[in-house]
Amino acid sequence: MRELELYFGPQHMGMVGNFSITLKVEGDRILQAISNPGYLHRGFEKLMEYRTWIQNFPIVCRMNVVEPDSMEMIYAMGVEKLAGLEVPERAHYLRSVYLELARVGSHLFGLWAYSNMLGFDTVAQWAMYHRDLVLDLFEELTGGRVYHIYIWPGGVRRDFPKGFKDKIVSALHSIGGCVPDYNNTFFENRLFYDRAKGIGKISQKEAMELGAAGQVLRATGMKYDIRKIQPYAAYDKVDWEVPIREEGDAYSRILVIRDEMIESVHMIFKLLDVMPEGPVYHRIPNPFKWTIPRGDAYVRIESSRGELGLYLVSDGGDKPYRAHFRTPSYPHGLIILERLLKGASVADVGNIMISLYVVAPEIDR
Amino acid sequence: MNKEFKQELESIFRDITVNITDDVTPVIAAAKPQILAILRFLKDKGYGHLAMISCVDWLKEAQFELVYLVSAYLKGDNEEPGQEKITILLKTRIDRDNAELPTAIPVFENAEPYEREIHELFGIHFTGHPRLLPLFLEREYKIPPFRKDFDSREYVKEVFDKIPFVEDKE
Amino acid sequence: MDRNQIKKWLESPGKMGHKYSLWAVYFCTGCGIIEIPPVITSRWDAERFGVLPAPSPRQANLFLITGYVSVKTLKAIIKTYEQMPEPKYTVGFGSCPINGGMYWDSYNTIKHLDKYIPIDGWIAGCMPRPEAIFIAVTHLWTLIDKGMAKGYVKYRENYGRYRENQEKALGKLEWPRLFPIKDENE
Amino acid sequence: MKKGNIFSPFKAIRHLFRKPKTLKYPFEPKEPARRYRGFHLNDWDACTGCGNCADICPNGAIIMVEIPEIKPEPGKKNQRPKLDYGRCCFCGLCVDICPPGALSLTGDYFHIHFDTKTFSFIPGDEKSDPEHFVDPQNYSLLKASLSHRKKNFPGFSPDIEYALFEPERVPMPQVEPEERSLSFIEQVLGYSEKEARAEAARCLECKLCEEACPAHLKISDYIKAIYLGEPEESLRKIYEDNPIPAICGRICMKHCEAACSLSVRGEALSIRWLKRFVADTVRDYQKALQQKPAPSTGKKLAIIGAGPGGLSMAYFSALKGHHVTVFDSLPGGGGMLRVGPPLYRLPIEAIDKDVNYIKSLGVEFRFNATVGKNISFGDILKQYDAVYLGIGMTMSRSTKVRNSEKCILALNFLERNKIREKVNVGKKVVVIGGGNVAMDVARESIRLQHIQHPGEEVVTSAVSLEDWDIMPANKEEIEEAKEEGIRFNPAWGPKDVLLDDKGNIRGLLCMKVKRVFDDAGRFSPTFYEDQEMILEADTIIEAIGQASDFSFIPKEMFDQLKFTPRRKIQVDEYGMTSLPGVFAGGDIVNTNLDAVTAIADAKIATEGVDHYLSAIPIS
Repeated sequence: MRELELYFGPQHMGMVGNFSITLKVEGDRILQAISNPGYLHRGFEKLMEYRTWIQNFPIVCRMNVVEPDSMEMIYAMGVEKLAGLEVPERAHYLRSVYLELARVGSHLFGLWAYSNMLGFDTVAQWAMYHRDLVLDLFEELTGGRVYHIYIWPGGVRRDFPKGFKDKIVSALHSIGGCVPDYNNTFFENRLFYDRAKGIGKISQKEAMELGAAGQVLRATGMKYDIRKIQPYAAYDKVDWEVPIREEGDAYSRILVIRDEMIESVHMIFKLLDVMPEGPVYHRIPNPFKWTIPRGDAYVRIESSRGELGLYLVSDGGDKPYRAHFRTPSYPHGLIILERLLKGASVADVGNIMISLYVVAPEIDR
Repeated sequence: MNKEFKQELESIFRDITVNITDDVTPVIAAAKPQILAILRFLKDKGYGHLAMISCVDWLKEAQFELVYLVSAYLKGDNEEPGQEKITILLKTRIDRDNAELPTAIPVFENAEPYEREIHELFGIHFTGHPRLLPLFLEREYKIPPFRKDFDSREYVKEVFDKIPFVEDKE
Repeated sequence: MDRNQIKKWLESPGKMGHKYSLWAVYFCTGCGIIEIPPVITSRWDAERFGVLPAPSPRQANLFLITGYVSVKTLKAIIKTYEQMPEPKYTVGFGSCPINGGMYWDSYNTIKHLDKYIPIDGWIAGCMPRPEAIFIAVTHLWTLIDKGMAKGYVKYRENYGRYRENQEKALGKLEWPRLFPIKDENE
Repeated sequence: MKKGNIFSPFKAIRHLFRKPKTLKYPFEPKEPARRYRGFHLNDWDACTGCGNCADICPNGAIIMVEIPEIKPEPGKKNQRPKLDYGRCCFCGLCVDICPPGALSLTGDYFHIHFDTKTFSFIPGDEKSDPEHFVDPQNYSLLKASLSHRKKNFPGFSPDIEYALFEPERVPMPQVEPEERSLSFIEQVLGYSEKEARAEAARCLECKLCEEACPAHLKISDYIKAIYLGEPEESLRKIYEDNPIPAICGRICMKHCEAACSLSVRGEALSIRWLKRFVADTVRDYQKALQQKPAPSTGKKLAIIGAGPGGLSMAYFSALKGHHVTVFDSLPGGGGMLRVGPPLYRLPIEAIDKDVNYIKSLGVEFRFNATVGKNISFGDILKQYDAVYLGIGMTMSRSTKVRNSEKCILALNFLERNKIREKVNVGKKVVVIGGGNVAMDVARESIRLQHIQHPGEEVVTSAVSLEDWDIMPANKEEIEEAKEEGIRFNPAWGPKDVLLDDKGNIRGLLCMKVKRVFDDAGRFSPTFYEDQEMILEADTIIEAIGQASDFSFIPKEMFDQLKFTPRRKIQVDEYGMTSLPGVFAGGDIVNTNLDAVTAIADAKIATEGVDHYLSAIPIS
């Protein structure tokens, strides 16, 4: 059979995000897949070198549109570590609740993408509706639907508005109440099971070798979660479990996502119960004069897609000298995707890509 | 990261400095030829996760600083508990002119896209890398854009701002 | 349906037809795309406005440029735009395509999208909310009614200059010209 | 997980019978959240035009445009922000940095247009831009745009708790009132380096203060130098415009702090104390400043009066290379500042520090030389190429009520206390006047009482025509006087000084004041004749104002000297009076009557003198 070169994306019904894969195919079988990122490259880290420490807050969150919140968090953590800023106790809890809400929203978006891709339209509609409920919460809390700019060095930007706790609880209850429906129509649906089981299988050893993290690694049976390993915010203040699966295929990855979402909802309830009162913000120095001592720092958190790291360098000036993000989609989208696509069928490209939870802007930056 | 590990490192490799300022991010500074050996050593010691490779352009010193961030995965029988909390920063400095470095792919396979990115954005050549092709960029830049002497604002003025609007002919 | 509407249907059925069935190209050009799924799903339901995503640009007449446009994406956008059949309408989302937005000093994003392809309407915001997208659709209807959404005509007539701008930003384009270039001095 | 039943998805069918979740937009509009970050709103009355929003914007979306309709005033520029929604990212940094809290974001977010030019606009509010804001009942979503916005539609609004600037100043260490009223030690201790840097860090560099300062000091530059830990550099910046920082750092009337944009919602930056910090920290001015006068021009300038104006004139002219001689009747420099401000506010050492530096530039000082007595004005005019009059106001006015000659005049009182032996005061002192000088007098008096009558009950009361709201003294000054135990009797006017049989003062008869100013705003007090009060007193001090002493000028020259309607010497734009070669500045020219305005006058006159001297041949 003749070997063909197939351009998959960026304008393609099976592609989520502005990403492209060049496939060398023979019939339906993929001989080689080459990730072709860069459609969303804005040179973020270069732009950050032109902006002062505080001016970078509105811009870092733009790096990942699906879950901007973890980007805010990691930059705030990096700045706090370099500058030695203190964060009030309550702000830690607010940050955790906020990040977990973001995780729920992000996973629901992933669920929309996955179910939409595989043709489970009902689930896609639900997931997007439920994500909108989370976005309404964000709008109430931060004033922005998508880009929130809420986490600030030294705390958070505003406290909870009045009655916000009840709104979180009722929104999460209406999402949680739909979990049996999700299970029936999607996760435990035979059609979906057959479609996803055994697809894009990766062993734990290979995943480790290729630098995987997040769901990709947890679906192979390793409880690797930065929130547990190196707790930040208020993740060590409540009990919670790291959900894992053993099989390492697309199906187990999506189940890990589902279990994480449920775990996040429980965690938010627990955090809301034990949240202390008090100030939420320690004022940062005057933004026009704020300089951070020379030095470098590496911080990492668990975003909804895996390990998110930031290597931040200051030369003692009022702007970062260099910032470099280790985004979770980077190894997933550029190495593991290429590996898993090799030998797969063309019909499974989107399936595998979304199960790896590849978010294109995060790779390109 | 404890003292014994530091001593072990310093006994095996000459001319390296190990700086333990905080518990979680020890810094190892080493010369270029030793990098691969140290990476291999660290991998054998359980630091099997190359989180990323970063590059800093120190224009005043006319050097690039390559930073390999290596951490550990969880293990069933953890030899050294708490190892997974540590991210080692392995740093090396190379000259800015004709910057060249051996590739780390033989040790860590996932070094590939990171090195490709650094090649594209900083113009550092990695010897032995199988595909140093463009990753992100479409246009060609005389100076790789992430170098400090590339002025993005100036570039925008030079290139994009000079393109005229298309107005309807009257 | 009021009398005015009937009259319009009788006078120009083609215009009314494509006005109320806008098929959007399925292309995630920038971060504004994150508000498209809510718009096309149950909560906001863009189908009430006759807007649905089309799988291929060949069957679409609405191009939503959702946010910033990097140089590499611009190439894809031009390719996609030129594939769309006429009449076709473009809507720019948010600050970035208008004047660069956040990325005004980035070396790899396009600052004024209307230098490269014609845009019929712009939506303010970063990013625009779903509501704003609906209002934009109603504004587009008005523009189509009044015959003001003529971006595709402008593109055809000024193709030479558009192509020139495109090549300034992207280098030599490898695909052939869409229209024969008229002599500018005529 | 097991393979599910093939029929289990059909359980979702029950959702068919539920109420649809779709929002019927736009027929049922959904309100944005209370904190929504929509379009900008700017309260033009509150906006100071400081431009901090433009500075903080990461995208360059805000530029400041000049609005010709607005008149600039101290603390307010005639600039307003212009937004570009082709750049804005709606992050709200501009809202959080806005010092007066004028900028906010509203719930509006619709602007759809085919023309990109409409995306940049100057935000106003309902008051300044009424035609673009409509009532909620007339508001239509389909028309909504930047020119069709809903009234009273709050969104993300400023909150001082979360503001990006620090609204509170670093507290200045001071001697407690109980302690300081017992002696003449300096009340304000001055910032330590750490405190000064923390205070300097509050500056937003909007430069409103520089426009408000009569001498236009480069305030934000020298404060930035303090923040960076470079007091020498800071001193160099100060000396560009002000050669008496140790003096001004203590007694300046701080027009700058009144204009400070931080003062709208918080406390103004302590610009004066920071200047004092620099002057006190730098021990050796000569080493720090490294100034060398220009080559000698051979021209000679005489300056009469070594007050702030005269000192500045001497400094600036000496730098230009002129030979400068300063005449003053006092034994040291400083003029009225040497005798006026009490020791607890302005110690003699601080004055001498500034004067000595000016002396080191080659300026000749002739102290104890009263023009008109020791040397005649005519001689000076003959010997020198130009003369600068910086004589200030050296005579205290008297109330001229009956027996007022028994009272002490304020300036005599202050002068004796400061540079000669202290005045003996009684146990009951009454000070007449409500200005800053009266405050100084009262506060000195209570200190003297505590020193001279230890352990006994002493009273110092102040009587002023003006009520609390129009009292001319600084609020701060009044507060501190109250803390030290001064008893105020506002809105009372003196009628009579009562004497006992031996001719000693027994008390002060006062009348209640009806109003101080007439309808035209002129000073013309009227009284309720029937309301009287007697304040017991053994000492009465009059502090109701000062006048200038021109008696040294020969009559025929004085007649040629032109005055303004407000009895000030008339000068041209170079500071020259109607007498050729005679320049003037300070209290005899301006109506501000303070040191920094005298410096500003001197700066103008320096140019004038330089211009004038370069035109005449070397004698």
